[in-house]
Amino acid sequence: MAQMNMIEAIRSAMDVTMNRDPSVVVLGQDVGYFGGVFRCTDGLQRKYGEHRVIDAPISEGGIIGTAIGMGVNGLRPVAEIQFADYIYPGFDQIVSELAKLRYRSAGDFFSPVTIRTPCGGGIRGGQTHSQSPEGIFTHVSGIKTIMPSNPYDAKGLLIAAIESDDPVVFFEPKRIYNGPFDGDPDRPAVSWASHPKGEVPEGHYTVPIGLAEVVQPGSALTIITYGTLVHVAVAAAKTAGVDAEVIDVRSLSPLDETTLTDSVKKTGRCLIAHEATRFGGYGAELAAIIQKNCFYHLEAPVSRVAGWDTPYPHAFEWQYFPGKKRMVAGIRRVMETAA
Amino acid sequence: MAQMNMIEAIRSAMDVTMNRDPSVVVLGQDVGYFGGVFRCTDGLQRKYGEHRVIDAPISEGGIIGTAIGMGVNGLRPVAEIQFADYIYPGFDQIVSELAKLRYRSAGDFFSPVTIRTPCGGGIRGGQTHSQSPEGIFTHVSGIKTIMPSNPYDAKGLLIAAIESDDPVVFFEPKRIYNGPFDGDPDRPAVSWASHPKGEVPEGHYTVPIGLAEVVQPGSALTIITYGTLVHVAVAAAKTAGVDAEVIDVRSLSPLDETTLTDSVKKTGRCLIAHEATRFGGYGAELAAIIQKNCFYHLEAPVSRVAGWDTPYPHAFEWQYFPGKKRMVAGIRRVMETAA
Amino acid sequence: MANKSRLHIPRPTARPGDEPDFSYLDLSPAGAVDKPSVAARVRDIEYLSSGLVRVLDEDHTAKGPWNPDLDPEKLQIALRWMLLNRVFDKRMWQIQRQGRISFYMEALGEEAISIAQGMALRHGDMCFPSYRNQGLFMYRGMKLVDMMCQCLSNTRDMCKGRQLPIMYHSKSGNVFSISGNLATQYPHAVGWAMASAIKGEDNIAASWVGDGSTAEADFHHALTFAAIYQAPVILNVVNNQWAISSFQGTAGGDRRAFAARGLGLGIPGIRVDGNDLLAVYSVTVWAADRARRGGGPTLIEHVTYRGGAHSTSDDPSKYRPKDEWEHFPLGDPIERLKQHLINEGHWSDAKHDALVDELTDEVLAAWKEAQKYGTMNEGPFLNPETMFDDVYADPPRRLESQRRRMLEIEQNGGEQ
Amino acid sequence: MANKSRLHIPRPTARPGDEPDFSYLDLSPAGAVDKPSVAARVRDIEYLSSGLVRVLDEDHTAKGPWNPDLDPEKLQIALRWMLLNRVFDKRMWQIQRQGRISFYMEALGEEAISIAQGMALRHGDMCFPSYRNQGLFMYRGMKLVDMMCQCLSNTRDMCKGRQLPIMYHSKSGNVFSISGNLATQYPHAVGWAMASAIKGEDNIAASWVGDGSTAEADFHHALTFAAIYQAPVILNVVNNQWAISSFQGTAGGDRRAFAARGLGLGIPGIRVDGNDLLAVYSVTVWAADRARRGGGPTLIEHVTYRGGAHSTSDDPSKYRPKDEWEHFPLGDPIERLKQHLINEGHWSDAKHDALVDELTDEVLAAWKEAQKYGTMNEGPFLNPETMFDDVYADPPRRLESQRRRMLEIEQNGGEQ
Ligand SMILES: Cc1ncc(C[n+]2csc(CCOP(=O)(O)OP(=O)(O)O)c2C)c(N)n1
Ligand SMILES: Cc1ncc(C[n+]2csc(CCOP(=O)(O)OP(=O)(O)O)c2C)c(N)n1
Ligand SMILES: [Mg+2]
Ligand SMILES: [Mg+2]
Repeated sequence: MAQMNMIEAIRSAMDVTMNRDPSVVVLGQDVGYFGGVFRCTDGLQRKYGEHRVIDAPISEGGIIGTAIGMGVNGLRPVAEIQFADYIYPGFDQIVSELAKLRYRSAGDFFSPVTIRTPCGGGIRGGQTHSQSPEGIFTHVSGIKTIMPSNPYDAKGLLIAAIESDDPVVFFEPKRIYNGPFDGDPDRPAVSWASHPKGEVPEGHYTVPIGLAEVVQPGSALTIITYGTLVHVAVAAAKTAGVDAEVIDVRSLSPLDETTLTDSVKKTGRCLIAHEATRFGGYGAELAAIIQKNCFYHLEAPVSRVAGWDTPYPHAFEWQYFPGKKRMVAGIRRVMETAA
Repeated sequence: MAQMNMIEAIRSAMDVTMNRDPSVVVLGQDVGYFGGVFRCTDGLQRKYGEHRVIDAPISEGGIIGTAIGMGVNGLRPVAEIQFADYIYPGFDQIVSELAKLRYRSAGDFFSPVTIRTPCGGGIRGGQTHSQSPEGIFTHVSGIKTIMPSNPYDAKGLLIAAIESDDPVVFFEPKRIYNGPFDGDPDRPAVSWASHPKGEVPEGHYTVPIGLAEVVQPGSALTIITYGTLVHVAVAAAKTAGVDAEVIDVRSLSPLDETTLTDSVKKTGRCLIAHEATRFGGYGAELAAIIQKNCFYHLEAPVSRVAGWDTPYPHAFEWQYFPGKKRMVAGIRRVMETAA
Repeated sequence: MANKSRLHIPRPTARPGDEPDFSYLDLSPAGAVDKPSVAARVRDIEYLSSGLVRVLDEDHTAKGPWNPDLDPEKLQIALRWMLLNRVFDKRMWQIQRQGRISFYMEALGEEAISIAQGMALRHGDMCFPSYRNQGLFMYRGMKLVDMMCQCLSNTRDMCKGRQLPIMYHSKSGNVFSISGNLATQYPHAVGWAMASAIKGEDNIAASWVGDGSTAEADFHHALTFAAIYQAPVILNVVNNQWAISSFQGTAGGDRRAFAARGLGLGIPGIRVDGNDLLAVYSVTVWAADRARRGGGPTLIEHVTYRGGAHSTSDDPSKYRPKDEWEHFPLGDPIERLKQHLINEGHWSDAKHDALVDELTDEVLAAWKEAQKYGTMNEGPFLNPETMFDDVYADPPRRLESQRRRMLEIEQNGGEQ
Repeated sequence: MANKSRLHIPRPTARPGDEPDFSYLDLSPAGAVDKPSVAARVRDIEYLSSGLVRVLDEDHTAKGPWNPDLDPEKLQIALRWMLLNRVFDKRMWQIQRQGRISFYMEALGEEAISIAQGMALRHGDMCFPSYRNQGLFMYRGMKLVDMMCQCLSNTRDMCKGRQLPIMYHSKSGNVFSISGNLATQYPHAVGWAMASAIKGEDNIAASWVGDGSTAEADFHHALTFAAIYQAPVILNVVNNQWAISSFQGTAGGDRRAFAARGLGLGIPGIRVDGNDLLAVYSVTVWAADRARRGGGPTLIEHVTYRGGAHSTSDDPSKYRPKDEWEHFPLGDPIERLKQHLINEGHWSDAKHDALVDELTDEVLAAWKEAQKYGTMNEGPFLNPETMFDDVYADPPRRLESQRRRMLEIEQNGGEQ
């Protein structure tokens, strides 16, 4: 086992898969010689060469479009989109082609592309470096959508994604690249070193796609969340003094309904939290599923804490980000609702 | 008043606004000389000239991108995207630019673009002529999303959209262009002539954006839906013999929560229906809102009838489409749940 | 708006009722365009993008440096494939008109492109076609009955009923799955070619889009990546003068030939008479050779004409002269190859007619067989359960429960 | 993978530790490129895309047909603006380093472009800038203090705190809102220009992207629409040799000049010495004139060099030689104009130094003032409530309740 932050874990996932399988290639803007603006691919080009770690032009559509073609020709492309906010020029290739190729060709053709992209706010990135667009991908049949919350999962899930024959959009919450974040920006930054999930095996392992994880057991309330907010939820539950069961969804699609449902049936209360805009977000699906599956167990309506329905404003990042205060308020609301 | 089908009503909306306001321009593929593949712009170029009804190249991104620039220069562009399935190449311009321009410039710049696009299945169009992608637009702050279900609303809402300073994505359920459809493909086609909403004023009027409509009052159950399924819902309720209140959402965003909430508080049961893929769809948001607002009134979990989580298969259109059978089954499920 | 608009509006030379007018087409006589070495520098062969490579002259004689000197048997085979394409299309069109398939698109007048390029490429080369490349599927070994079964969405449909008619694919024939979304296949071809180069293989890729589709983003993406990585790929633009109701000027074709679109990226372009099988064959061999030797991509513009309606949903008499095709200066590719072979003494009208009859029978026989696997109204039917397959290699559980729910509803209205 | 890869990988001529090597740049001597009439046919002026229009020669003498013969006062003013741009950038960079703003981007070495083009355009012409066009905002009348307030997201920020630093806009100055998404402004400029033409007005539009951004779809969309409708627009590609860590060859720039990218669509391209204010001014006047007379779009490639880091988040020593800029053959635009003016007897080192001091004071004074409107840590602060404004002209109710909820939480943790 080694100590890794999320960047190192993600890099290690690519390293391990590239080492085992010569068909794995990496492409994206600045990923090669430079090693990526977040350093996730640092050293990979030196190790595997310019033909497997490819500096691509600034063309998200072209990166995804050509990656699909490479995948059809037997490679396993891992494409980096520099920021999730910049994935939209590649959206058509993802939705119309990558997601539907296997289906429309009845399984004769497919392309096992993995798209990695940093998402989320909390780094003073303003509205074009802070978005969490996972909700528009989870609605698309044919792709899988993942967002890890720690180095161990990041590496295990990314290896699983690269090895999967299904296309995967892999969101990396950049706020926690270097350490967990409890949602309070005034507290000093923490590193992964002190976190159990910062212990990461050096070699090959996978975290299976499609399983949620109970991060912390509890009996009073279930908080369903993912990405950065997992850490905020744990901290907020503590602050609120509520015995919350915190679940990290991890695999947004396919979704582990069982783990979620079992928990809420047990606790009878449910708070859903994500950083993305609330209206029409992924949390809506979670709420819709929980209220349906746990109708007779719910003592309060399923509640959501999410980004406001505005773009992510630079100056009001901490008013926008669903931090500890808002999470605590959300917990209290759910707890105070009379059963 | 005149008899109009939905195509005529939509055309009339453009005609009326172009006539009143010289800044209204129309652009899109085949919209000019030919009058549009669905004839929605037929005759407009002859009437308003090639400079206001513009044949555009096959470039959805270019159509929307240039329309934004035109809007910034004082025009009111109405862009047609030939099929909603082909809107994705323009997605970046919609999400990153059209939706955010007013916000990021603190109101100094905006572009009042309306994007019209035919959506939905039931016309044997296969997976690339049948999609209902409204759910990925409703999640985007800064745009409004509309889907009318009849000629009267189509015209009134389209005029409101064109006159609105906010960008609007206007989905036209093509299956009901020529007549309402109760979801049973084996029954002969019906025209709008016999439908009260086929009566449409010739001149200017608006249907305000942001208001749902109670299509049919009822006490046993609320069916919340929009587009083609409004007609299916009415027919299914009759077949099921259930006194359902049917609500046509019409304006998906902004959403008229009040009308929806009031109804479900009254009936105590709620079925949500849309043609789009279920997982992460717009129905999830409706379900999340209803369970929250009506928690103490619900006698059964909020249920959804929707397209399956697959692409829209050509051969199994009628197994995919949430038709009368499926709607009836959905109604029964909600009604049979013990209170 | 007080002032007069200054916007330039491109307009076709003729609308319904007008005399057809193709004076806008720059034509070179057969044999007039030089043939450079495949090792030529890009800047030295720009002339290929403005001239028009032609081999067959007005009198159907093959001439000039691009004459591939194919032997008569090969040409007879080529003629056969083109004819098969046409006979097949004609039959399928009628079948659609009879309501027995939901949709169809024909390649009328453009048959030479698929067949000549099919002949010029190697089997290991991968094709990323548009919806007017049915000839390529035929040439690469797809059985007519399989194509028909696809159009019928029946039990033998290679797409398992998921795609509109004509959206074929052929894994064994190395022809990619046709997409309804225009131009999306272009970057796939480039990516495929890049992978071929990465693997050190010498297979190349080829893709086709229409004149109208060049305006899409993916056209730019493909050219950009192809140029940067010198991908071994042939990028074809089939300029059939129309994109549904929009003439080629609506995609900027009246400003400069589509063949020139890659010049700014250093991609050589060749403008070829798309109705001249010999010329298309020849330029394709040249471009393939160049790509295989590491010379990078070539853009080929095929000047041709969409002889029929855009699709069975279209009515071109609404937007272009009815007799435009008859006036198209590059004629009919089948007629031209036929006359060439007759002139050379290798073919006759009688043989031709007999061949048409033979192919008509072949198509009819295929249609009879195809129907055995199911029609739109008569079984055997594909099992609707299969609609939940192949969404994923490893499907989420919710698809399984949706499958069950679908069956419940189909079987008993969901009452259980 | 047994075989050796055959993929072509573009590589810069020098990496850290290497000798800088600009031998790849095709340079023409000053005065060498002919100046055509604005009415010239596109095909006759292709040479403009491969040559390099230069006015100032090695000795800082203005020469040749493109010499705009600007009077010395104008040039002094130009020099002042360029210097202001540079002094401002330097100060703001320091301010970011001190942690007093969150981010910054400088235009070091590229100042001539914004200033020369600002001078060449009319006020009614609309500019759609990239993030390195701060000089354009200055030239078009934006106060330094306003630019600083934007960078501070303070109470006077024109963006009300919503954008990253440097994402300015100026309604009154006719400069569009800068987007973080690369190249998206390009089709906006074309659409704006189309609207100007539709309205029969003679205002034109101009837009700027970097070399790297030409690979984006919107570059293609803009060129295609501009060509088809002959939009009165100037499309600028600022080729500063780098796109973060990627050299211009990663966007295909080593295959052919960016100026040539529109040729295939019939859009003339001009390659200009971007560090020569006179040359940039001159080609811009030419292109603007051409557009205004209905001649359609022009693509201008400015050959320049990104003198500094990509942004405050970047460290270029990781990917290029530290001293590359010093070896750039086109020098420093400010230095060159300064020497020209000195040579002509209209300027002196002393005046220059005095001007730098004066501008430094001006910038300092502005910074003092700006901070009065709030800093990152000290008030006055923008009211967070305003974050819910301007999402819509006519906002949905849910935004109102979210605003209230936000206030509740800010005020009392949401306990009420
Ligand atoms: C992305 C996208 N936009 C629009 C369409 C609708 N459409 C189908 S075919 C067609 C015309 C294509 O013209 P062209 O590229 O010239 O090909 P041709 O039909 O002439 O072979 C259009 C607009 C589509 N299928 N995909
Ligand atoms: C759509 C999009 N993709 C990626 C980025 C990240 N990014 C910001 S600047 C930049 C480099 C741009 O280079 P260039 O266009 O040459 O402009 P320059 O910075 O040299 O002025 C990149 C990749 C972005 N902002 N937008
Ligand atoms: Mg065409
Ligand atoms: Mg650059």
